[in-house]
Amino acid sequence: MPHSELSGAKGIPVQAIMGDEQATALSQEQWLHMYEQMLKIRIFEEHVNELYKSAKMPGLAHLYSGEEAVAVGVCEALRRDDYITSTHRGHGHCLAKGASVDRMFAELLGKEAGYCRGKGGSMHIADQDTGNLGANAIVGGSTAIATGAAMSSKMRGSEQVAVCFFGDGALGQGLLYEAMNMAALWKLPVIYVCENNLYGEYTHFSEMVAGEISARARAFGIPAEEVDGQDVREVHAAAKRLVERARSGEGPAFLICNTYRYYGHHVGDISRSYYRSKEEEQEWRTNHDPLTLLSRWLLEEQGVDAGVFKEIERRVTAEVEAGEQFALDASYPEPGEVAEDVYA
Amino acid sequence: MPHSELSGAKGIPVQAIMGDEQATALSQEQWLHMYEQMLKIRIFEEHVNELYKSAKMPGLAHLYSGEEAVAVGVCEALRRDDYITSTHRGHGHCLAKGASVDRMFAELLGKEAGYCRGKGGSMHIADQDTGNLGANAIVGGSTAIATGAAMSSKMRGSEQVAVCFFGDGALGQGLLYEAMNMAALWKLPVIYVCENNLYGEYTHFSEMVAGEISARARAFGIPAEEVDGQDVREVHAAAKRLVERARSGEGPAFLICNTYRYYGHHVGDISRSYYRSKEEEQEWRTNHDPLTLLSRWLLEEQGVDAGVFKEIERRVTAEVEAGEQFALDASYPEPGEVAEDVYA
Amino acid sequence: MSTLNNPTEQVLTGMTSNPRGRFIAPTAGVSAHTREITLAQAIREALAEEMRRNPSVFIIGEDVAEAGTPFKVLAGLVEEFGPERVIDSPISEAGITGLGVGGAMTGMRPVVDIMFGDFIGLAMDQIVNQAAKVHYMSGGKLQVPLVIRTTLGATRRSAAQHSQSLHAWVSHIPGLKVALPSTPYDAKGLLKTAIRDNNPVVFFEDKMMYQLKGPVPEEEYTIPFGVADIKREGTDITLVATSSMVQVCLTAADLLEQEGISAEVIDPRTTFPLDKQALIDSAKKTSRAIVVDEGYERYGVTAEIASIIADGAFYYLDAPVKRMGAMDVPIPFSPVLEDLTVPAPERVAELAKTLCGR
Amino acid sequence: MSTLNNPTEQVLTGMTSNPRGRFIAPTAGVSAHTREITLAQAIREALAEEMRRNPSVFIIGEDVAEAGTPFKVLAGLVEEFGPERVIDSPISEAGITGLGVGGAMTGMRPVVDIMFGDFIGLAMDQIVNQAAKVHYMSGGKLQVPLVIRTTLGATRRSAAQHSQSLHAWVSHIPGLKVALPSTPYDAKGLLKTAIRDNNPVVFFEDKMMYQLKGPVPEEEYTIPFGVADIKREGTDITLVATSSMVQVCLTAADLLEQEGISAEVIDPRTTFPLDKQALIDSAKKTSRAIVVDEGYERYGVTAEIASIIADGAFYYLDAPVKRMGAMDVPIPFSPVLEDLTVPAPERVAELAKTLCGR
Ligand SMILES: Cc1ncc(C[n+]2csc(CCOP(=O)(O)OP(=O)(O)O)c2C)c(N)n1
Ligand SMILES: Cc1ncc(C[n+]2csc(CCOP(=O)(O)OP(=O)(O)O)c2C)c(N)n1
Ligand SMILES: [Mg+2]
Ligand SMILES: [Mg+2]
Repeated sequence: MPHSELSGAKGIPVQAIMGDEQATALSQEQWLHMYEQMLKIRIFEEHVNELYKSAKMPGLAHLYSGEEAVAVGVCEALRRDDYITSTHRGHGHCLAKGASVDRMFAELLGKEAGYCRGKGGSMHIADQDTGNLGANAIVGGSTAIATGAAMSSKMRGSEQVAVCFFGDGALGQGLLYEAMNMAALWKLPVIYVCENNLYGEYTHFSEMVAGEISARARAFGIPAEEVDGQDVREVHAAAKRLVERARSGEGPAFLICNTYRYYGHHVGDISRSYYRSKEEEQEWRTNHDPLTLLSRWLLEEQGVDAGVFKEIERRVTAEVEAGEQFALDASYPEPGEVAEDVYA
Repeated sequence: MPHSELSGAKGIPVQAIMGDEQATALSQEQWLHMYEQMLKIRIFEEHVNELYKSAKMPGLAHLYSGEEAVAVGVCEALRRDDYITSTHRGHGHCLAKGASVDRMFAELLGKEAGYCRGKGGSMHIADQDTGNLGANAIVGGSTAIATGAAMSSKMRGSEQVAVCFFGDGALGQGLLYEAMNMAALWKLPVIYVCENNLYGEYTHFSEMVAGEISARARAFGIPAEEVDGQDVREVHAAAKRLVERARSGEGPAFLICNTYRYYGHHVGDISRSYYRSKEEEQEWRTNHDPLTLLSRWLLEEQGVDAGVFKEIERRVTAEVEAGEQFALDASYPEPGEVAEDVYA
Repeated sequence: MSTLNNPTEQVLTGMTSNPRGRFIAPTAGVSAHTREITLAQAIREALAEEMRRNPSVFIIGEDVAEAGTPFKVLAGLVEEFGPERVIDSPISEAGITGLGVGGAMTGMRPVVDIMFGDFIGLAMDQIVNQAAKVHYMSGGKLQVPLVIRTTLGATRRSAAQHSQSLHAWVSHIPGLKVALPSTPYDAKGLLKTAIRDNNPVVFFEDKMMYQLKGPVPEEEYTIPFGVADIKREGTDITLVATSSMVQVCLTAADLLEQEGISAEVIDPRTTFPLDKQALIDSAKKTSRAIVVDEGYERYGVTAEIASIIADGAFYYLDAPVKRMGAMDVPIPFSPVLEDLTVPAPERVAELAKTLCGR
Repeated sequence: MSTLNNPTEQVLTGMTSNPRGRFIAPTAGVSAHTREITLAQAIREALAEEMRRNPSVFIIGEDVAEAGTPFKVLAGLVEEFGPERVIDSPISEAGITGLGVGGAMTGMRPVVDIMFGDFIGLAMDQIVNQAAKVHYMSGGKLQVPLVIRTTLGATRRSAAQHSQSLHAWVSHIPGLKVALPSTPYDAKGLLKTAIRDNNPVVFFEDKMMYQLKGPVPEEEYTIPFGVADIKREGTDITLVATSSMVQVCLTAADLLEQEGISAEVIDPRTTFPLDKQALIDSAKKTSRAIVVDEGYERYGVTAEIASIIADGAFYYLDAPVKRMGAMDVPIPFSPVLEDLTVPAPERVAELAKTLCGR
């Protein structure tokens, strides 16, 4: 189901508008929607990898595969006009917030039809229409921007919440602490979502992060929660709670999602044995895959028919393939555009 | 007693070289030395204020009066070759670490005989001979420098400890957290001494600091202690413990000293009622004065004769007055020096 | 003793007897209804007017509210607009700049106060990699209507970390605009323009000039960016001067007049957009030029402007274009040294005489 | 497809078929015992030799140890020197720079690795307000023998925050030295000099040039700072080129030769200290000059050098000194746009022809 069809239900807490029974019924649809969103990210990223390998994509890209439950679980707790800021590993956030694959592919290929007219590329996709304030290639670079968006929302009384996605690596950037301090002081509606995928580039997070991650938020009086970032139900439940808390004026929160990237730091990082083992990778793929975890639960405990997943996969694959073809066929920007958009 | 006469005793733990009785005896001498050091800072700062008011000092200065127990309590726990980094409010640290008043006055007046040949001024006094790596006019600017000095000490195996003095205002600077993270990761011998004097310029710290100060260190796995910064005995005991811990390789520590500045943010800040009350100032001066607290204890519980304090005061006053005169008589740098010392 | 500060000064308003200070008549746009106000008042008026006009404008910075900044420039604003719009922040230059960027991207028009220009080093990533690039990187969709107000200028006896003029850094960066007023009139008109601009603008105020008085109309006005202003007309030599150096050059022009040399003083007012044509035209007219700016000389603003004139007026120049910036040394504390580092009227006049063959 | 990256590339070593790449013979100091090595190898050799020579030299940065940086420039060093001297840090550019300053002040000689030059914005306060000023502020007592190695250069399809050449910022600051090598030979000799220097040196490597090969002697050598190198002699026009632009200008010189124009290509190698005399002398000889640098053009390195030449060679110039920097736009991702932003040999040659009246 396309993202927009659910937006009404997402805008208003489900239980508030219908009885418990209906809520469960809609929930199943919601979970299937989340499955679809996660699968879209997964398949999208596989295509990105192929585009790289076949030399059709300029530059590099940082794939989100394996971490889909984080972006989707969080973004499904948001209104369309809520804000997110994203990272160099941002395709998942962008899609989860509602962007469409065709214009994303176009952006990755540097085409005029891309979300940023080809000027941003993989590391800078922004989509104002879905509240995506942009991916950021400076690690930690958007922590204050998200906090500023939350301040703006509070000033304008718009009840928008801002979510700041960042990796474990961004815990090394002082800016995060400056931003969290102000968010806490002024009770800003911002959720800091720390995607701990165990590595920053080629270094394990334990070599870069002293102490406890959650304590770093609590030190500023910000409540912190930690969830299994592979389990979209867990992520979503926590996100929903924290987002609603923020929306109702109770201030910022910090959500640690433990997760794993299946591919290398970027598409070119294919010999990884010097920093992590094949066994570790296999263990995550086999026992902690977000798609498998959700589909198994829906199949086994929610009685969803296996055919439903096939149908979703067919639909998503078609969408992604069509989007990719759209982008391949699209034209490059005109040379004159290089000097446009420098100033508003 | 001039600082240098005690340096032997300070270099080696007192108890290690003599019996308990003698230790107490020397302790009294040590306390008197600390009293003298604190008094020297107090009288020095009063003269600085007068130099400002009589238009003999260029620019402004941030007086340390009221906070003397912090600098002295901490620095008396250090070896002469241990490092400190200091702040815009740095005269106290500088004197406590062993600098002499004459060359400090000369620096404040922009004279050639100053510690920095007149190039640094109040906010940049450095004194390599006593391990003072310099005052810093960038709030929080020396947090990483002190940490780097600790790293250097560890690399060189010199067993030097670095103390980083900073105010509550520096808690707003992200650099502090970047530095603490690395200090914790690598167990560096650095002590972060947070002088919480309740204000950063004209704003109360509670408006600038969310959560608990001590939690900000603990979040990085750094042990934090909090002491009455007006009680030099408390400061010194804690500093000694933490410094020895760091020296023996057990890593960084964080020491919060609650204190108060008697004067304005700088010498020109004389109408302060819009940000703090006269009553509050009076309360600190009356009931929390570090000199009074120590002298009363020495008088009442250690049986020190009142005449001793008179004698100290006479000596210190003479020293400060002579130092000031030295500086007033000293010559300005030659014009050609402006282009010297840019490169080593 | 002129090298020392005024001992009764209670706030950091700069020297009351600013050695560079002198009355400057604005050269354009002044109506009959003018008053004499200080540059600090002009800034305050611009902010107050724009905050009344547009509720999305707000101020954030260290000690901007009750204290009205250490320079007292913002005194009274929190009383009118409340602490929700005049926000005292922690000492977090990078953080407040980033908050400003995020606020600007989402419907607000933040004015971020960075007390001393020396501190922009702390915020350079947010200014340069974020604010300056968001509009372009998003293909023109997102905008960052952000103003960063900060200061420049030495001779305040504040030493190496509180005296720099670092506007060359941001002038170098596409996506930013940079304004640096030299009179109360320009300050007010340019700041209002900055606040209404949909791009990030870095606005440099000379901290030594806050008490400088000048005529400012009662009526509302703005000054467009990219329009240089001839502060004094002349025929023999062009003195291009920015910010604090405008007064230095006006004084130099007085000195030169006594020698029979007619100097034109022209102030670009914004380093970007830069009114290249006006600068070139002036140099073509006079056939000689000196560019004076308080930033460090090497790789500084004087280099850009000098090279533009040397190129654009190549066939008209009777002498090489000369530059005077701050001496290339960290700014020393000692007054006897510090005063040597900043271009002085006598030195400008001396160089001008040489160029004119006297 | 030349606008795309090499798909089999596994590390960020830059394009293997660097469009700017070509063999460059070092013009001086090469002995009989030379080998062809890449610029990355030259850097690595310089570091290894200096680390062997002086135990106080160490490296700190993100992914510098086992990973040997994303560009693999440091591969193998941790194996020889251990993790105590090749230190993987958290992602804390300001922090590691500050640690470097503190280490340098207390007896060590740190080499801080800032992966992309774009990230120096995060560390500007530590570089400029601390490292650059400590020696001066302390009246000459403290020293900061610190090297900051970082990168510059676009056309890697890395977009606006990973492609900038920001060396103008640090060149502007007294107290810093700035080196930017254009060949493996220069890279090795200059880096060894940087490490032995008792001042903070910011060392910019063109990330697209790491795989460029060139002759480097087996024997030890250093290259003094402040000595420009004529990469190609010529008589009709001077092309001043830095870093990545040296090869662009050498190619342009080839093109010009076909038109009968003899271009001299001169590389200052350090923007500070700057060998002004050599640049002026070259322009005096040829009577025409273009300055080419990959930083943003406005208020960039080209402005300083052009204005120095326009002044110093004023009476010898037959045409205005021209400048070519990167286009004044944030660097776009799309290859068709990005390639337009960097000076290309054809455009340099075109401009040179115009200046020479062809
Ligand atoms: C300020 C900054 N420093 C360094 C880099 C280079 N870099 C890009 S991604 C990355 C690792 C980030 O790790 P993490 O935040 O955990 O995100 P992940 O890649 O694991 O999703 C680094 C060091 C950067 N982009 N920005
Ligand atoms: C980075 C930076 N921002 C702002 C300032 C201006 N400033 C000087 S002192 C000060 C307050 C510092 O407060 P605190 O750290 O508590 O030290 P205190 O003055 O109370 O000793 C400020 C904001 C500065 N010097 N550096
Ligand atoms: Mg990670
Ligand atoms: Mg304080």
